[in-house]
Amino acid sequence: MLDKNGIAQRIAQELKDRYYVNLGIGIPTLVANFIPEGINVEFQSENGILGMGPFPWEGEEDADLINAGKQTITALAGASFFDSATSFGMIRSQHIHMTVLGAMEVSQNGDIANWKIPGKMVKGMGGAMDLVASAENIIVAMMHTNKSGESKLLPECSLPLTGLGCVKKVVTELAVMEIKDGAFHLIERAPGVSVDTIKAATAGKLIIDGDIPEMKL
Amino acid sequence: MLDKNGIAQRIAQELKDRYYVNLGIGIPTLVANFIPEGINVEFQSENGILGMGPFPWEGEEDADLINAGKQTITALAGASFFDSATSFGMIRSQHIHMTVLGAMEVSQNGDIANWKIPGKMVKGMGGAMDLVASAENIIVAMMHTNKSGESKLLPECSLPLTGLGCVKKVVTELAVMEIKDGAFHLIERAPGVSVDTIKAATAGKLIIDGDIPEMKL
Amino acid sequence: MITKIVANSWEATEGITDGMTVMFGGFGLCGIPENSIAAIRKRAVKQLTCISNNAGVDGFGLGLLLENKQIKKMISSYVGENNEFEKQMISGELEVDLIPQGTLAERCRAAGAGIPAFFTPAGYGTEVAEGKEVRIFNGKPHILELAFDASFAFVKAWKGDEAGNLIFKGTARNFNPMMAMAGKITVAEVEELLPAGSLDPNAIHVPGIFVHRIYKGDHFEKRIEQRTVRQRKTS
Amino acid sequence: MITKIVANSWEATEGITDGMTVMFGGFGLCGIPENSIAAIRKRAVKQLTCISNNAGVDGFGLGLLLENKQIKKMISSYVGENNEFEKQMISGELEVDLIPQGTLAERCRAAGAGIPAFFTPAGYGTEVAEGKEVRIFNGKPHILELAFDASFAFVKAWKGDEAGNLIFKGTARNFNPMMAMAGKITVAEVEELLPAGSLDPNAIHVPGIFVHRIYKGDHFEKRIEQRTVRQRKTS
Repeated sequence: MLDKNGIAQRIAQELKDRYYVNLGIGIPTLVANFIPEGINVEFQSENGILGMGPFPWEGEEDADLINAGKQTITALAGASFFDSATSFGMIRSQHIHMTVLGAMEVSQNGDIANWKIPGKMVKGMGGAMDLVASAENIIVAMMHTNKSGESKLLPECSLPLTGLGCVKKVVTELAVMEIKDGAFHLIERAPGVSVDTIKAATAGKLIIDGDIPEMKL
Repeated sequence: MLDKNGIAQRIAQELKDRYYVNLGIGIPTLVANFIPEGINVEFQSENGILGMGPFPWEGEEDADLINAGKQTITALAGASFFDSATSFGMIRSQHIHMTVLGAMEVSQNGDIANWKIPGKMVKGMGGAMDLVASAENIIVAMMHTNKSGESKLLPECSLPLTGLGCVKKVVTELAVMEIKDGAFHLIERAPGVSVDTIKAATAGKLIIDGDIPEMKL
Repeated sequence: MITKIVANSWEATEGITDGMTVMFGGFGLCGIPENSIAAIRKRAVKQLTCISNNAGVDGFGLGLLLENKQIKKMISSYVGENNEFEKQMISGELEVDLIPQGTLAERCRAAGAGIPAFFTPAGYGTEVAEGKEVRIFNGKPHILELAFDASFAFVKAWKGDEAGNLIFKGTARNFNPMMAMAGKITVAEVEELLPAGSLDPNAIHVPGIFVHRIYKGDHFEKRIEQRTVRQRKTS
Repeated sequence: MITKIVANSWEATEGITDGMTVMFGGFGLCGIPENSIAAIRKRAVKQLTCISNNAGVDGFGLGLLLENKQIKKMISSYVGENNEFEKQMISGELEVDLIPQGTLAERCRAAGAGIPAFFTPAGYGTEVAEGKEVRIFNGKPHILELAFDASFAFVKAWKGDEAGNLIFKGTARNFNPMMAMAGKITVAEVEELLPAGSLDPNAIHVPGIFVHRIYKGDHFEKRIEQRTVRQRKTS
């Protein structure tokens, strides 16, 4: 079973050289810590920066330099700043190669729900709807089940949707699954996790084709 | 009767303090030479400059600094450069207070034709269609009649239109006319020009209401 | 040249009245028009519809107008981190229209560009699309969204000149340029206000034509919402 | 960082093939991608559909591709001052699609911004509107226009860096930024090519993500179309 860093590390293996990447808040942000060697990627934050670097050294924080999670950040050499219209322009026009975000629910046809729980305080979708409607390569980083132990990988989402049929891969503490043809295809198990455990935790249609390898981190 | 400079000088009287102005090619360009005293205006050229200044001194021409007529120009203090999308953005969103352009024909309801003569080489509309579709205050600078002596102020345009019902005023070598309620309203005569001369040269409906004053230049 | 300088935030907010729709630049607390917000609070205008990506936090940013009960409706993409907001929303005092961030940005941009409507893929298949026209382009469904219409836009820039030209710093740019272009009256507060000719005309983010009033802000607190740092190793 | 540098104009134009739709930045002869045009002429690809505000002049700019019979169709707003163009257009060899300049700019911008279609007032009631959807917004008729789709965009910038970031000078900016954003493959030639970190990240006009190949142009003639000057008074 993976911890949050493990999930991030596994997702980092999906990075390819010369990718522009948008990382959501939470586990996705951690992906930046595990860029494989020899791979050059650039991180975009939708509030208006390309070439986002690590957090600043203590005392060097700049209120005018934050990421979409409102955290203070730095800019790397070759970075650029731009306005929000340009930022979502590059997102909608599919210049971003990979988007990683969290989710409350994912359905077997790739629908995602991650912005609203009816009856609870609703904080808003931020940039998530634009991202999932636009990106070709959307990876969800989340726990396999919610706090009540219920599967978050469902036949259909029960919560209000963020986007339709857009999620390509899900990485959880238990497994890596690809979404295609209306089903979750199990492609890797987390270290020490059995196929049966994954099966039990997945409410949606799960395809298990042959031996499922354990992931290598 | 006015010459081209006279037409430009009369149009310059339409400038008001704090106007942003777009001047077309030809006579309209000359308007910039007659800004009334005490009036501050800024000139926009749709290829991407606000705060356009006069032609450069000989030897100081810059190939990267031209107006929409492709003439070398200068930029005044407070000028800005921008791309064509932003430029037409400010035109369409009616940030330009006055647009002066030439025409082949103007109709009594304010239609304008100035880009195409069927059967002849067609050079294109450039930015004229965007300008006339957007600006609130469009003034046409032109000769009252064409080279064959035919009126260019018509009941209806015979040439392909550039825009519909958009021209507010026409200034020719003979007169100043306001367009409203489907007619040309004669408001001023050029020095030494009789109302009858203007009548004879105007094919469209011309309203002559009371004594028509001679313009003051 | 046409000068846009006004004396201060009070003069800059002249004309704002109850019930208006107004835009506020900024993302989180980054690049928000602090001084104009303070003046609007002082003016005590009510029933405002505010277009702003966020709604501030308790005691800062638009939170100051919320706690003073000046806002009738928020049009935003994300409104977390604000107890007063939550209270007023749950009690029904405050209307909230949540829209995707990119759509928010593009609807501002459209207003400033004279584009009354455009198609975007964002929100298709979600409740955001309810009641909106759907059309397929390149095999993909899109929804029709409309330009905003705002009486005032309040923005904050780093540097400005007397002609109203603006330059932003870092990610404090965010929504400010499009809102500056969209406002019927655009008010810019700047950290540095310079004479015309001081700014490189190639480097201007918002040409002065879009800015109606400009002033140097008295004070910029520039509060940081999430101070995240790397610790220096002590040897 | 992702580097975008290619060796020269030949390498930069690799992959352009007969029948493609390609964009060229520039207004008149100002800010045109001279070096890429020369390389495309050398590659002798045919039947190109070219999106460019103008079509160059005889012997320069896109005039070089016209006289080499490489262009099937021009999509432009203004095409005067070109005898070869006129000859080919009248003979029917060359197709021409004339569209309003602001619409041309916005259709490029839309492509780069992932907006498949938008409404504009320009051209309503003229032959430009024929066959297009008309809709009233704010009491005013608008027509629906579509984003362009271009396999390549060739642009020219003043300064660029290895990450592909671009800065333009004066009115040589014009259509270049939107076309850079719109091209499936965007090729930028620059007068100065600098290491990453050399350009102020606040002053960048086109972020490197939009630029796929960048190179320093061998030679920029920068021809002036209308040299207009004030004479110095000699005393």
